[in-house]
Amino acid sequence: MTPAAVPPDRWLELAPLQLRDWVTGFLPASLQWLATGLITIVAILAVFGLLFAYLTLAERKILGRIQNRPGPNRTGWFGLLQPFADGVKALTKEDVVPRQADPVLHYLAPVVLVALSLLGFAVIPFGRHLVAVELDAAVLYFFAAGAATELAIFMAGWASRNKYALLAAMRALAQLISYELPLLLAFVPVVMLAGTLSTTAIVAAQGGWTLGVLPHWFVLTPWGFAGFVIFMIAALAESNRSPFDLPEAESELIAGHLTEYSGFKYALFFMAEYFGMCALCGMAVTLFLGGWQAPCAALECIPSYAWFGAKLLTLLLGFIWIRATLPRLRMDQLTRLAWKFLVPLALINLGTAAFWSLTAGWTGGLQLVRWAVALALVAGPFVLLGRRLSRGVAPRVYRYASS
Amino acid sequence: MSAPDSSFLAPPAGSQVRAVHDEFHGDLLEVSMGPHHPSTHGVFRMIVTLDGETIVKLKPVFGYLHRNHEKLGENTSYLASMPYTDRLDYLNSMTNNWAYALAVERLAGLAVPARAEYLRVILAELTRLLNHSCLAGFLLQDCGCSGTPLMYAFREREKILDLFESLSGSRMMCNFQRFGGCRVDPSADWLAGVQQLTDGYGAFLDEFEALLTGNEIFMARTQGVGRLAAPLAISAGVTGPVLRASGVAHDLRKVDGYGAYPQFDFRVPLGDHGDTYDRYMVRILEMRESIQILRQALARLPDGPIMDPKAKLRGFRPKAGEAYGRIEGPKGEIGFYLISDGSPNPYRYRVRPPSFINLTILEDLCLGHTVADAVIILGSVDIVLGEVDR
Amino acid sequence: MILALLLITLLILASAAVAMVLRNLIHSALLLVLSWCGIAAFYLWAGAEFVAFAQILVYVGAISMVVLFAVLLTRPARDAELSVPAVTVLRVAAGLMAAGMVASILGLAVLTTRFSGAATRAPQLTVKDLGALLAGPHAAALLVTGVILTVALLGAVLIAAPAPAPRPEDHS
Amino acid sequence: MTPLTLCLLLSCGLFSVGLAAALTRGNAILVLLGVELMLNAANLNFIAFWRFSGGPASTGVVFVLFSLAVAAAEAAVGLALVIAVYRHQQSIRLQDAVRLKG
Amino acid sequence: MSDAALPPDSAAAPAATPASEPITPAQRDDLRRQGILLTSIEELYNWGRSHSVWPLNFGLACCAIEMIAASMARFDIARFGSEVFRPSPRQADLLIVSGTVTKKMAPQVIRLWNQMPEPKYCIAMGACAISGGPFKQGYNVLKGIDRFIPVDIFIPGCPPRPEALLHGLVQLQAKIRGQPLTGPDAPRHLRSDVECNCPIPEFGAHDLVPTQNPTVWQPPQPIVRPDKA
Amino acid sequence: MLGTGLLQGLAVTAKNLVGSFHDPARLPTLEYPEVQPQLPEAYRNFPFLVSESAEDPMGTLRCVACQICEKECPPQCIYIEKSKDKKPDAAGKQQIFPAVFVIDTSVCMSCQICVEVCPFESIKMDQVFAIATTERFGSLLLTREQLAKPNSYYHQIHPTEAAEVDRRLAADRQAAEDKAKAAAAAKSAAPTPPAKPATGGPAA
Amino acid sequence: METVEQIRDRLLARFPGATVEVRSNPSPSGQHSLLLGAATAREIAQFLRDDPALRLDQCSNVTGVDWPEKEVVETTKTTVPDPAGGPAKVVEQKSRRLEPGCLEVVYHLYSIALRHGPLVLRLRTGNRTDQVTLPSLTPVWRACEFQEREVFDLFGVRFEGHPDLRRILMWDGFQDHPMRRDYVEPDDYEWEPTPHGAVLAKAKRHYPAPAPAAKP
Amino acid sequence: MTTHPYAFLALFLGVALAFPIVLLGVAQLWFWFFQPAKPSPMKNDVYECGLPPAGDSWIQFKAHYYLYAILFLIFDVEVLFLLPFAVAFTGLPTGALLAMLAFILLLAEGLVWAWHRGHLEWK
Repeated sequence: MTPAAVPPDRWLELAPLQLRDWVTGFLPASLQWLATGLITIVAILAVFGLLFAYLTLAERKILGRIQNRPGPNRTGWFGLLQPFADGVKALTKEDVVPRQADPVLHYLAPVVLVALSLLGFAVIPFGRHLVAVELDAAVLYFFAAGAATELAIFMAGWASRNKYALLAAMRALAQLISYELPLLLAFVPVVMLAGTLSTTAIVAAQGGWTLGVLPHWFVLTPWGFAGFVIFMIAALAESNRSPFDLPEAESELIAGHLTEYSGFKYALFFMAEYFGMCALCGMAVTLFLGGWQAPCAALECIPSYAWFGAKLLTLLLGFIWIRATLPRLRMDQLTRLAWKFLVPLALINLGTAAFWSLTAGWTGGLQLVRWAVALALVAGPFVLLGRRLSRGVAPRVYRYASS
Repeated sequence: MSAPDSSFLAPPAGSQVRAVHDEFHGDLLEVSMGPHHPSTHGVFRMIVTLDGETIVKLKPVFGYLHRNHEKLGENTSYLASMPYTDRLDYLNSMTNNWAYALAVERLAGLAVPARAEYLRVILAELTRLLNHSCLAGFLLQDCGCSGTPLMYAFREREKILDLFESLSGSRMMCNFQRFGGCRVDPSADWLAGVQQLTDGYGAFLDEFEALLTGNEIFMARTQGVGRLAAPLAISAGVTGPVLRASGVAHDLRKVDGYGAYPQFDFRVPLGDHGDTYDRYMVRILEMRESIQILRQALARLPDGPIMDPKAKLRGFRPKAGEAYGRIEGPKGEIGFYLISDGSPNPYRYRVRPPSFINLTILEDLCLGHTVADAVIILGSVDIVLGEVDR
Repeated sequence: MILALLLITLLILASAAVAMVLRNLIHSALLLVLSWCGIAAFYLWAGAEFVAFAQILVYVGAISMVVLFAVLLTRPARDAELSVPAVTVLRVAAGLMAAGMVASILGLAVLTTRFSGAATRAPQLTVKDLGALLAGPHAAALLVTGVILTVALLGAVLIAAPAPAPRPEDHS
Repeated sequence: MTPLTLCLLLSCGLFSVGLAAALTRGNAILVLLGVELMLNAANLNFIAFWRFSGGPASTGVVFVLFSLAVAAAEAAVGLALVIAVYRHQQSIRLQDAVRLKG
Repeated sequence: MSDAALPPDSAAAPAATPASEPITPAQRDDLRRQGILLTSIEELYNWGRSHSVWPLNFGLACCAIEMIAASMARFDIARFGSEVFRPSPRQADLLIVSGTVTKKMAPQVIRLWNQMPEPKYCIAMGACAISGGPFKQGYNVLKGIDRFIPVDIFIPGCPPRPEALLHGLVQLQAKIRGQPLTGPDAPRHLRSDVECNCPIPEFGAHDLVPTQNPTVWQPPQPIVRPDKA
Repeated sequence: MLGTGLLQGLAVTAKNLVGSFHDPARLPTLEYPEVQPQLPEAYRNFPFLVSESAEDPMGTLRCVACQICEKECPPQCIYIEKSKDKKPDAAGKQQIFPAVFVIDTSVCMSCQICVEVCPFESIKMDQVFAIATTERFGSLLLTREQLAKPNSYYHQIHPTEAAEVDRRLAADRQAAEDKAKAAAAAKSAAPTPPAKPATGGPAA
Repeated sequence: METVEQIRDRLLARFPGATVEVRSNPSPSGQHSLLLGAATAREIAQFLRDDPALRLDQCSNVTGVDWPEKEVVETTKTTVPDPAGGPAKVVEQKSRRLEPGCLEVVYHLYSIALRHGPLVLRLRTGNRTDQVTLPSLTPVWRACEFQEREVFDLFGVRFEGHPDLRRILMWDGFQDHPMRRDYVEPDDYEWEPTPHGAVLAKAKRHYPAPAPAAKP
Repeated sequence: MTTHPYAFLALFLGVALAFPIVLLGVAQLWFWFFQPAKPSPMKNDVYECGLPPAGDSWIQFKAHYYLYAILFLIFDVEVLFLLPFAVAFTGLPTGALLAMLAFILLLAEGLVWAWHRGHLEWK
């Protein structure tokens, strides 16, 4: 956390930290730790709160653009105030709790969900010096914090005492536990190669460029790419986004576990979904996309947090794009995809990564062999398992009546 | 369906559910889907009994949009029923109009000039394009696409509606056909507009199919889901694309050869599996055939009057008798059964609603599938509540 | 430090105790999850970072799921099932007495024992060390654990999975 | 009172709570949860001793890890048993489970 | 249609309803007296909820298709921030009664309305929802949803064009912006003395019982139209 | 291979996303309240009554209260009361006029049957659709005064149709005039007919 | 397809004793129908479906028709020879006869296999009050399932052998059969701006003293 | 105040919990001051597609859901053991690697077994 020696031309890089230290400098030393912590947290809350607000707007606008319409554009300039109008509305909207419901759990569910989805931000390095807390087991912490979100969703569904909500709660549990595993398995190769569970160290391990343009991000290796794809699919599922939005499948279960939530509690669920999405994407950036590292040496002058933000936004855009395109999976297909495709692939990917790690010394022609073997190890199982997964599903040829 | 006739004819008995159900599986959950449910396309209701998420019993409930269409038809003149038919299947007012006009023409023995017959074909095929596009959009919406296919379908629908509007004056409720012809003669501009739409529609279909037809998720969701065997489909009176998706070559445009259809060259696509995917694909392929029909109709549209000179607008009193007229609507066989007692109002006015009768087999299709499947099965049957409940 | 420890103690004991007396099994399970979180907090307090997060991952993320599923799957049709019948009042008293006795004996033992070497700084144990330990000296134990886990998986699935066709001998 | 004593007291309190639950509650799931609590109490001790022993031995931590695995296995099998019993008896009360013997 | 195309006697035409003016100067002065804080809260409140009117995903009949069309590319109700069609009444602000309400459906519609949290608005879209429309002489058709629930905006038409629905939405936004936060003119959800619940009629042997809710619906008195003596 | 269909779909949506910024076909949205829709000439919403002059709409209604539309209206949303007295119409003929002419737009289904059956070209379809209102009876029940719109307005919204109607009416009037003239010529001693009111004629 | 008469003859030969009449249709559509007796209707339907020459496998449309009791005024002209030997006098005698009402169910049958149709079947109940039972044809064609329920709901025909005869469009507690000609609508009249006919009568009943006319 | 490394996490958790509660509290303030609560039996009834709720939704569920939980639990623990090993991977002797391989294979065998028995299918 302490700013290292600052080159004078990198003041932008350190500006957030210096601002923070300047503020805390006015406080007595005994309070400085607390103030620093609070400022960090408030900064995270403010940045991601705003990001949440504008992500909802961006989602609505991008969805609109994909669907050939402009989306919200009259609340404020270009509709920029739309999220705040929604916020005001949600804050003042009556809060209805069904009388059959379990009131305590009904209240706690959104609170716990938001709190837990926020916790993950603590270990994500947003920039070269911007990480809230450095832990030795940071990645594990991240997933431990995320592991409990399914409990909150279950609480929401169960406490509502609504049939759709309960069905959704069961779906949510099965879905989240099915995808937690590929999510965990997908980053184990990264840990193997980086040799650490600390996020800052993992980012540092991806530093440097070949020829100044080819970054050493893990996603640019065969095992890293496979891991990244598995991770992103699982992240989509973990954040209940389309095509994995079964717990809140509108055409099937009304609003799923949210059916009985109104007013700001409902907004909190939304917030949690977006926080969770941001956190998972942030972790994906950290683990596979080189974190805050610039893509080529020449672009290092742009502050690291900008790179992080750009990568994060790209992934989020991908989420929105996917949401606008793909239909929803069915529950059995969803679990099948997790257990019969992603988990085996992730396990095999462990082997690929091990091979990659053990052959780190190969050079020259052997380097080509190394790439070929690794690619085969990634593509072979993908093709085989994919064929098995999509068995019986194929485009068809149609005939016409003879007369 | 290899079972003997009597067994598949019988509707699935709900009382057998408990016997099938394993006592260790947990409680059955009875969920009411509808009348307010995003996927029931209106105010339809299904009482679904679930074992886990598997449907063991499904009872449709109708009547939430029962607007006494037939009673009103018996209390008003023949002409006044025409705008009401617009509101039956409110996506396809043109074909409803045509079916009603056809029945009245049969009843009163009116002839329709050739130009009007061609015009009717053009409008019916435009309606088919409109209906099938919207259905595909709604079906994919039910599959969980966040509106995108529906938006694209409605984008094209607006183009067709523009044509309808500039011809008949109204977007949806065209009230265009008259007994013995059509109300307005289209201008050359309008026909050029249809030509333009026809030329551009293939590209839209290509885009739509690129969007989702080959999509693995969509195929996995729909293939093998809700299989309908041909004997059951025939016995249950299922008509239209649903029947053809089960492999029965039955298209009234070919079978009855009404209107100007015998003069056109088109094919009838058939499905081999009778599942949801086939029902979707048969409609997509039918749209491509519709484009062919439109091309031919536009090229050969004859000149001449558009109304039978014998036809009367006011004081229309057909002789006593009865007639049943039917056409191939986008949803299936839409028919009107009229009994005249010589008065200005029909004595009996009956609509044969394809959506309603196609729903007979809904429970058969859904049993053993999950809630998610039931939603898309319902979507693939393609119902419009205005017609189901009338 | 001590204050934090006291807070954690309070959290663990209170939530565990309340969880154990609640009637509603779902509430019990969720409170127990809180208690497990408290234990994780204790591990963190003690400096065992990896174990703390592991505790959360396993207990809060996974065991709680199993428990919740078990509660939901075995949900009695009649809520009255949970009421304590009169016959067992005696048992409850006996159980409480036994637990109290164990608690007092253990407590006495703890209080009277003098421990040597109270370290003020937590020993450093990185994940890397842990990995080396697990793969090295404790490799045999690891393999045994793997066997246990696999057997548990097979056993639990076999026991819990609904039999495709119940055979008559299953009913003994 | 040293922190270690406090930790041990906590552990013994937790153990007693678990024991009391296991002994008094008729509900099989709660009994299992009580046992889980007792296991956790043991783990608390391991960590406490590891923390305050001052020595380099990290056996405590490794042991807790193994204990976690065992607890998971126990929970899986135990609750599976509960479900199996429930299937046959339609009850999760331990008194009813006695009938399994016969 | 531009304003110029309006009839010359459009002063009597419904386009110029008081709702189109957000807040009258008199009201503003009144509010200023109550304090600038209240005024700004009110403005913020009204601004927020008027720009975030989420409709219930609820279609009844023909008008529902035009309602859907209004949310599609050509018309795009999203521009007003209202494309968030919520499937659950708990999260919806606006009930668009889009189509014929039959007697069989009426209790369900009213229940949905009751289950929506305040503040909530109701648009009767199309002839059927306003008065039963062309089907009003039928045995199973409710002659206007305003018999049972309070309706904010009536949009005539059969079905109304999507633009007409957008116009109705704009009218509704204007109406919302004109609602004071306190005082006797405050909307019903801000006043403790007004009951917001609408009783649900029962299915009788021949008709709904009762056939209307007198607290929200009375026939106009005296009768506007000169009748045959 | 697994996933190609998904990628194809993603490509389509991406094309539309990009296309919405430069291709008007991919962004067909009308900014409604600012941009009014281009209504086709045939568009119909609610009926209105054609009056010959804009200055005196009530005096120059073409409607003669024959009540055919009232009878033929499928949803029965028209209510007409005939006047007790007569007054001269555009052609100078003494006609009954509607004392009360009410259309309940909250019932009207815009079917145009009233227009089709009207033998006097006096009821036509209007194109105003933005009439959403907060009160039902006060605003949606259109009286004679609200319904009457001048012929010029008719020309403005349906130019082709209105021109044709005017031509037809003029021809009818001409025929009537010729007939009258012929009758007058036959009766050579007849006095000159009364002067026609100047209000008539198309106001194009 | 064979003509209706041929079918009738074949049916009579196959089912001796069954009631099969041809009802001719004077309208240009020329869709004549067969009136079946209720007793053998189902066997005949089964035969029509399975007969290789007909194979009427699709029951397209099922509907009811209500024929209320009708007062028929018949004028009989009798030539009375004049006893006086003059020209025979034609005496017109008017007799009023009450034609009994009935409920009729009409089935439109088509053959998908052989592509012909329609064959129109009619079944009639004894009267409109208590003898309203007819055999259900649902066991022969599944298509009748919902349509017969609808006929039951709207006309009040009871179908014997129907698997699930409940009201389908109206709610369960509803007691009338609204499509019958003599159905009286519930009086839920409040106020209508543009009343006509029956509504006007209702308006006068509800507002006996209308407001004074505000004539311009 | 010591800067205990985990105190920040506690602080973060506290603020994270307080954040939604404060927001909900603001909403509550609004209801206190301006918008009187108007609960009613109908409004506060469970939503069921516009119908009065029939039957309880707290029912006993299908046992099959449980299998996923068990599978997940076991594999979760496996990942837990994998992590320290993965961290130490680069410096490990071959014997340790083989031990780990055996461990993974053991558990993969469990997966394959469940796959073959059809327990991975959602029913």
